[in-house]
Amino acid sequence: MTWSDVVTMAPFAAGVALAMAVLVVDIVRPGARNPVLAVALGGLAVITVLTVVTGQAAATAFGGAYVVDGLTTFLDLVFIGIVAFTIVFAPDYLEPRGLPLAEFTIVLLFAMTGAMLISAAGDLLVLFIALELMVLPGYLLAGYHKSDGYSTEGAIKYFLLGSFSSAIFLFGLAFVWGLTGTTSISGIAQTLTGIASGSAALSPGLALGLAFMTTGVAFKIAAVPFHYWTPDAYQGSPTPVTGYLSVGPKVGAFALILRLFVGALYPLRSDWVQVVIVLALLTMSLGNLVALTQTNVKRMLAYSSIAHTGYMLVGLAAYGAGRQEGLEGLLYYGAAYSAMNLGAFAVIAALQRRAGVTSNLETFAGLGRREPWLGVLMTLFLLSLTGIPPTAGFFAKAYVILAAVQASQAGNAALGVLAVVAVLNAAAAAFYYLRVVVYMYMREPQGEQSPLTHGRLMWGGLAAATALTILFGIAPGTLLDIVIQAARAIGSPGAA
Amino acid sequence: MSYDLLVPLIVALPLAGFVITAAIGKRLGRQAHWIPVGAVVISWLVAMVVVAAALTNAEPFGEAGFGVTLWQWIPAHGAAGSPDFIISAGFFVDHLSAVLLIVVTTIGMLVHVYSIGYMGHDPGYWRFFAYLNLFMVSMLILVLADSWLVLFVAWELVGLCSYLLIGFWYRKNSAALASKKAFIVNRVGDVGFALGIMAIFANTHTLNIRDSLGVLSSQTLVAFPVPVAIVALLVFAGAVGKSAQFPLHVWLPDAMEGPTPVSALIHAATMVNAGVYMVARANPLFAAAPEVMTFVAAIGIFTAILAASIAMTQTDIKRVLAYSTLSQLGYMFASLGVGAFSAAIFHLMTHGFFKGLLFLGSGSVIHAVHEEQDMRKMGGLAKKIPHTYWTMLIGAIAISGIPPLAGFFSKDEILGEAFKTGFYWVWAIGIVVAVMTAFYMFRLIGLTFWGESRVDKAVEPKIHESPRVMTVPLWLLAIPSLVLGAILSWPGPPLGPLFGQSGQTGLLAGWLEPVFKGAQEALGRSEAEFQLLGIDGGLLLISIAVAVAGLLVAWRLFGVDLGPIRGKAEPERVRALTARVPGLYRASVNKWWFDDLNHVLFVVIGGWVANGSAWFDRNIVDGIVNGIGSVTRRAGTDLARIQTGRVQNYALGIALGLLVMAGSYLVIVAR
Amino acid sequence: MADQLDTYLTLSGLLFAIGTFGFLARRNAISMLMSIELMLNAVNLAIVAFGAFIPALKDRGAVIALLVLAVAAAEATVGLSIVIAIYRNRKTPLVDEYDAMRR
Amino acid sequence: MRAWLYLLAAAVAIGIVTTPAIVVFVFGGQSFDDSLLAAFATLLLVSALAVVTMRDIIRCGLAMIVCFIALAGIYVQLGAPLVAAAQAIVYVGAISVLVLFAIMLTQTKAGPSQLVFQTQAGWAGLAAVVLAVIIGVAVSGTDWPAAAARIHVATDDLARLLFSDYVLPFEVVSVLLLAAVIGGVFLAKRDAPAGDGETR
Amino acid sequence: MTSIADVLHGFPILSVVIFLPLVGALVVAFAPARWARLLGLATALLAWVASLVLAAGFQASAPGFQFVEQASWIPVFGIQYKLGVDGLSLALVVLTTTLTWISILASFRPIQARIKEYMVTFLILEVGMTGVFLALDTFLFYVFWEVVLVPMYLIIGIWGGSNRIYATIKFVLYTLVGSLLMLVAILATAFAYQAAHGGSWTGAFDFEVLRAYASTAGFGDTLQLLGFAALFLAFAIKVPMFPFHTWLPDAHVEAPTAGSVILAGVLLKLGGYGLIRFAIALYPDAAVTYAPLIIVLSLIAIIYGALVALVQPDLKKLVAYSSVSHMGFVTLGAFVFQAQALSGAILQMINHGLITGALFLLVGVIYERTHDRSIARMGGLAALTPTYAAIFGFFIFASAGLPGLSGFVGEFLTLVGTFAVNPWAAAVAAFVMILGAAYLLWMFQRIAFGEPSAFLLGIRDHLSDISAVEVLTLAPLGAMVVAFGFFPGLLLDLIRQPVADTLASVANAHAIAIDPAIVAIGIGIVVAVVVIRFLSLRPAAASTSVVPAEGAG
Repeated sequence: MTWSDVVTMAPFAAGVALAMAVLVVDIVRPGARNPVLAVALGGLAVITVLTVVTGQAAATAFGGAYVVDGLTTFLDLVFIGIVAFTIVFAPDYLEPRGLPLAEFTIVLLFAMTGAMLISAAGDLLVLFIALELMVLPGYLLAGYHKSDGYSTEGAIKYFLLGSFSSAIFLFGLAFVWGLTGTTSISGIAQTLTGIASGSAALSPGLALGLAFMTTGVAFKIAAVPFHYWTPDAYQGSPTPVTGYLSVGPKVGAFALILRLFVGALYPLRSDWVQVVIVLALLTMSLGNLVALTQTNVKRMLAYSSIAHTGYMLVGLAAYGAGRQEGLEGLLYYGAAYSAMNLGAFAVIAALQRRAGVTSNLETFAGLGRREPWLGVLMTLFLLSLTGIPPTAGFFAKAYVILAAVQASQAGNAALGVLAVVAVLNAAAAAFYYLRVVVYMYMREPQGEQSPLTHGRLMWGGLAAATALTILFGIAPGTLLDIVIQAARAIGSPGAA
Repeated sequence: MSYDLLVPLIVALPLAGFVITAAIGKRLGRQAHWIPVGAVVISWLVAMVVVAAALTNAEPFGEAGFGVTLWQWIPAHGAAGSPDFIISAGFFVDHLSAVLLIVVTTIGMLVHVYSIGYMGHDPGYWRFFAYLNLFMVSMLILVLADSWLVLFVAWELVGLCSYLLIGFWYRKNSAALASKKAFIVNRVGDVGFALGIMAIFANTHTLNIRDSLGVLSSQTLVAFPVPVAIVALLVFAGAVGKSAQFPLHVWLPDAMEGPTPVSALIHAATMVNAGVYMVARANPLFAAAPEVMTFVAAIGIFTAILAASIAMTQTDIKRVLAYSTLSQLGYMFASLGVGAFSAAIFHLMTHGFFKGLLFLGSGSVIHAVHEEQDMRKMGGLAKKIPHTYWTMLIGAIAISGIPPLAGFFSKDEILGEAFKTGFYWVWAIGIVVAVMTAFYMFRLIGLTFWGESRVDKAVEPKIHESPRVMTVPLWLLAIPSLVLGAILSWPGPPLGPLFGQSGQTGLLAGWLEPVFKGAQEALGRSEAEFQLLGIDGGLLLISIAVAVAGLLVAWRLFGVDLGPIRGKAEPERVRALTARVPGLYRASVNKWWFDDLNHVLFVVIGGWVANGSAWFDRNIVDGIVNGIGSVTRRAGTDLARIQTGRVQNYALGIALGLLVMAGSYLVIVAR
Repeated sequence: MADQLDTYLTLSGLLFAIGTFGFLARRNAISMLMSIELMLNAVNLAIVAFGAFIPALKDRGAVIALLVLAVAAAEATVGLSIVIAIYRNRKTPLVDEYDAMRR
Repeated sequence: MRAWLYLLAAAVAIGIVTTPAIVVFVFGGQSFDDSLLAAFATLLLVSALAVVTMRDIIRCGLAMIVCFIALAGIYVQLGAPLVAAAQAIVYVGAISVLVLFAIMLTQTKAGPSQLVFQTQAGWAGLAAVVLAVIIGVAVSGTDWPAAAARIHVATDDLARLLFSDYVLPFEVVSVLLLAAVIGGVFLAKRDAPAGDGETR
Repeated sequence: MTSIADVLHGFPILSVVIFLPLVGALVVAFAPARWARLLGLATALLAWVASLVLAAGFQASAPGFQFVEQASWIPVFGIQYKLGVDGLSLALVVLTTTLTWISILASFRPIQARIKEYMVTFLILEVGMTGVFLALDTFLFYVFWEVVLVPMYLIIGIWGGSNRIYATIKFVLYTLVGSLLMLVAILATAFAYQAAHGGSWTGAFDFEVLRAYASTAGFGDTLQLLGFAALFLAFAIKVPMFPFHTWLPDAHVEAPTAGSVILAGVLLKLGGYGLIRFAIALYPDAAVTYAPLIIVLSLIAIIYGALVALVQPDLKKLVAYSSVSHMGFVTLGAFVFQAQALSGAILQMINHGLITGALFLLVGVIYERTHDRSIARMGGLAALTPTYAAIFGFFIFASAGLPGLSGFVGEFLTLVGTFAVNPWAAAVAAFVMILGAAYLLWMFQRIAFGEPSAFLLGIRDHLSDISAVEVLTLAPLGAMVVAFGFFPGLLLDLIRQPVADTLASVANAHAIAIDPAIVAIGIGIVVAVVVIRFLSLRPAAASTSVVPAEGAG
């Protein structure tokens, strides 16, 4: 470990340090809220700066196990944003329920370091451990409301299935190591290029390894038919955690996919792209169809997040079929989805500031009257999730669809079908998103309730999420440049 | 004043009257008639100036007529090879329009004046005059139009006015129904007319009436996109609707729900003649399609006898007159069909006056007996309302074709032309109709004016003659009914030179000769010398004889009270006669069941189709839409079932997914 | 036999399958946890076997196995804490009775 | 009486484990390595099966310890004594104890008498068998780039590797353990009862 | 003397027209609620004035788009903020701004709840509508297209009738299915252009560039067939064409008066506009290929809409189905590719907006007083509220295509043009002259004539005649109906150039050969769906329609 290694991995290290720092703060001033928030948010700001600074130039450390490139920087920023939003939105939910903010923040920061490490991993072993570092805190967070049966039930389901999938993933990983003789991503890619070019055959063992790894990853992104954990874990988790779970581990898992499938397994894309197409089809359709029948908004958003995974997979499929735009769309989608979905969950969390408020649809009845601003913001986020311009969700969806259409015109007709199914799904999705709007504006509230009061923190967070949701929709240019840079870091399909 | 201004002024005056009355008429109350009536009177004066100039071929009219372009109405330019569709709103006055102007403005004016009295107590007084003025506007545009499309506009506008006026007493359900029926049935014909206009445009690339007719009749070797016969048929469809010919005749009797002046003006004297006018106007087109002309004649003469047969048994005084109108219009179409265009216009004119007279008279009668229209509740009115009686009697004689009244000349000319052009069947049926006409008219007179009074005892003492404002127009109409026929058919001096004519034909025929010349030539008709002692005389005698025969039969059955000639009505004999031909009688009373047929066709079957469509829309079209929705939701519910809440089930699902995944990868490898 | 990679890998596969079976079939949360440990150990066996037989991996297998071991330990920690937490709420370790959330 | 039964059971167990070893020794080319492996493998699989099938969960836990020990044996045989040692320490020493603790903590009186298996146990078995077959097929169908001979790794080499090439994973694992401990402690510790089950 | 065009030179008048209501919406949102009405109206009037200024500065004789504003938006894909106006869009923009202020004025009394939100929503709706008409970038067009959706969804859903949620969700989902497919088509087209230009995105979303490309090189057959189908579906749903029309009656019935006015007056025009501007111009070959099918559907819509309207028991439903029938002329006229027909189709769009808008206002007037729209319960309105009945009658005849009023010109031009190409189609379409008169007059007879119904007499105290404000909302429409009836040249001169442009793009188009097997499969699917639906009907679902007591003829 050299000094330059440390400098290169500074954001990650800072993340770990920040978690420790919060721990220390909590030990010094137990139960205090503001110091924790100040340290956490300040620290995140520092990490942001570090990320941007270190991201100026591509670099590697630890003999290639840690890679910094455009993708790393982009994903790190997304993760930091997700965590910052989650921390901002959490107190309004946690405090009325007597849950400490400090442990929450610490665990969350650990999860963030895991996700950041995934985006920087240049080695499969690092990748695996980073993945575990990301998901283990997730299990803990899901069960964070430990006195609540739903929270712990969600947690144990999430944990058991997550561990199961980790084992599967690891088993596959082992076989890939064994057959390629290396744990380095670039090394594996080299070996596989040889196989793809025909100089060596793709052995059954390697195929088995790939299958197991695909399964494990598909589980992490909640692709159908490996999605079962999502609704239960999301519904059960404390709302800010649900918000985090729906975007953090998802983007993290996609980062894993990018590093693994795009980085290491790209030579075999003609094999896995078909799997991705099938997964995308199933994921979109099932997510949306089941979401149609939900009466609990959190559970509904859980299914919707499955559907959004499907849309992101469309981008991946397009990339696999040879379109760089697929990758860009996927990344853009990730960022846009994070902003809008966190916003939506933030509104739910804000409503649940009053303990005892469920996330059932009835909670939203007459919200537009009771809480006009929350109603407007929720509407905006839901419209964005639906994909109505001029919001982030629209442009993101348009982006992946564009990629799919391009791929289909380049000869892969299945991608065309995928694009059409995607838009039909989007139309169906409008039904359940708009149903919430129906409740908010077109139903009378059940009984009068005094208006809620929220701190500046919550409003500031919501304002930021709103701004991003609109900004990514109206002026995608800035983010677009970053995304294209990030996608280029992995390499364009033409070059590979 | 230049004719550029005068011609539009004819239309503009009533238009102004309409606008002003519509805007402020309500506030004028009982004085609301001044503006509209004044407008029509001035309009009449202007029209007469124009007519005089036109018929004397004065500058700028000449023989060909004179047109005024107001503005470019529809400038729809073509593109990519299609022709320009540029329609100018403009007027055109030639001899034919001039003749029609006489009828329209004169009768229109008289009806306006008459209405002052007739509608005097109606709360919708101002409204009535506004509508009447609007009608005048429309009818004058119709007569003056120089473009097919402008003609069509007026065609529809008169339909609108007819609708408004029939339904004038809108609180009466029957009136509301009748007005709607009139409009819709007219629309049926209008569709044909509209398509005809489109066909004309497709063929000639112009909708100027003269230009297009010139092209259509030019017999060019270039095949038209639409055969001329089809064009003629389509245009004729419009005439059938507007002039209430079979099978679109059903609306006219119902239209009697409107106030009587309306029946006189619109449904007897002017609007229903529009079809005749239009076919006459389009004579070159019809001349280019002789087979269609035969069809026109057949429709016309069939309508004539059909309507006459119904008129014989109706008891509502206005309905009798309505069927009579149908019948007479049938004559006119028969005349057009056999190529006797000027005879048709002749009959149009005379009929306009005497039928207008009859209707106004019937209005006066109805007024007298307190809005009773059933002739069975009249009788013996001759003494009580003498002006009405005498004028109506003149009208009845005129329509029956008794010389020397107007109807005789025109009807005889029609029958004579039919015979001479070889349409013997038209002639034969026409003769039968003539008998029937005389019969039902004197049945009407007999039931209404002669014999014992059957008037309601409560009303009986209150019967009174109508005010001067109503009787004067009656007499003013009676005069032309008496003499117009003779005047217009007068072949030589002194009338001819007065109007710039010198020919051997009648005055009217002379006027119209330039209009119909081309068609006559195309049909190979030549104007034969009138042979009083030859064939014409013979036909003439037959006409007179049958008219008299009908008249006598009516007298015999329904009585007569004409000074020396007296006879009592014999209801038993009537009953016995009808009992002898029960089928025919019932058919006549029930109007040959046309209303029932229409009910079945349009209300029952049409309703079935419409309801079927609505059912299809709701259950199939919308059903599929909603079905997709519910199938989707059902799929969602079913799929949600795999989310059992049990981790092991989930794990099994994942394991199965893993197996499939691994299996498929292995399959990929194996390939 | 003992000097063939296939043997160890097959053994590893069998162990993995047994673990899978346990995970799918057992009702008790802790049984399921133990099944997962079996599966992780199956992986470790494979890794060590690879380390022993594949030249390029020769020293690394053991290292990786050690790291996996540590990860498994962390996982077990988290898992057991969650099990204890839910046991407090539900008073049963039987996972298939945790089905308050479904559909 | 009971002691005899235990002895009998032990004898049967030893028999089960040794029989394959003997069979392999006799029919498989008289290799000690092979027969040792056969013994360990049999022990491994039988104890693993016991883990997933036995009714009493405490015995399951004990069987798991046996299973791990057998595995450690195989590691030794594979020339990875350090891994074997770690296996013994971490698994047998730490995790198993942890598991047993958890069993104690969560044991209900009705526990053992309840159904061991899910209703879907049959399907689970089938899936497991298919999985095993697939893995077997894949393994046997693959040409492994096997070394001429087995390589024995020295512990110091290993340590060197751990702190050079694998320093990053090593560090990260420590972070992971830290996170797990902090979170685990929070979840497992008993709080003053606060809040109610309302989060849905 | 400087003309208005000179003054406007370089001034972003189009952006002003589009975004003025947005500014107004923000002002309304932050102003006290009691000012909402007046501020909303003031904004709408300002936007109207702005559009009139635009119209005054517009030069009808000049070719191409005017007042073009162009700014890079998403440079990576060459997506621009590009606006421009030609005669077609100008006419529709002025229609939009006019109907908007009329609708807002007409909402003053009926809308009492949440007036502030209402005004904001309405103004945002206007942004979307004018934006759609003025966008010259396909992506921007799509954005505005979707912007329209949400406010309308809220207007129906919040301020609508009892079954509003069903209606509004149906409206949104239906529209969304179409529009999302349109998005795919837009993207595919852009990509095809990009691929044909060496991977350069410049111009790939620029409508003018794409149109020029489409009429010279042209897009590939498959793209044309699929892309056109997608665009057509999106626009046909909006129009709405048979068989995609069933959302319309529901939406109309549930929408508040102003919502119905805008829905009928402007939203349906979006579909017609899209077909004429985008679908035909971008995929001329496909347009020619599909034209027979579209003509047949149009004819069905014309006749079928009228037939179904005949037996509707609800005033708004009747007018809604009449819209289906009337809008059939638009699609018919657009797809016979003939100058007069296309001009007529465009005129028909404007006229339908004016007339049907007015009819919905009138229905709203009576609904405001009776809280009922069923024809059966009305009767004798002419006696009770004579002025109202007179105005209603005027628009009834305007709707029935009475010559002299604007509706006639559009219909007749469409028919003339159609006749020149296909007389049989014109004949079938002309049949609606009868049916149209039948359902309109029958309805009018039932509500206005006869003795006043017991229901109306029962609420006679509330049954005031039409108020001055209500007349004020209708007067401009009536004036325009008359003005365009007598001087359709005002519009025809305006759209002459766009018509020529549109026809020029199909001038050299050729029909694409479609495998008969595909056609057969398509027909088979449709038939199968219908049959399945038929078979799945339960006998209990019998018709509940009114059997006409008496009908036409």
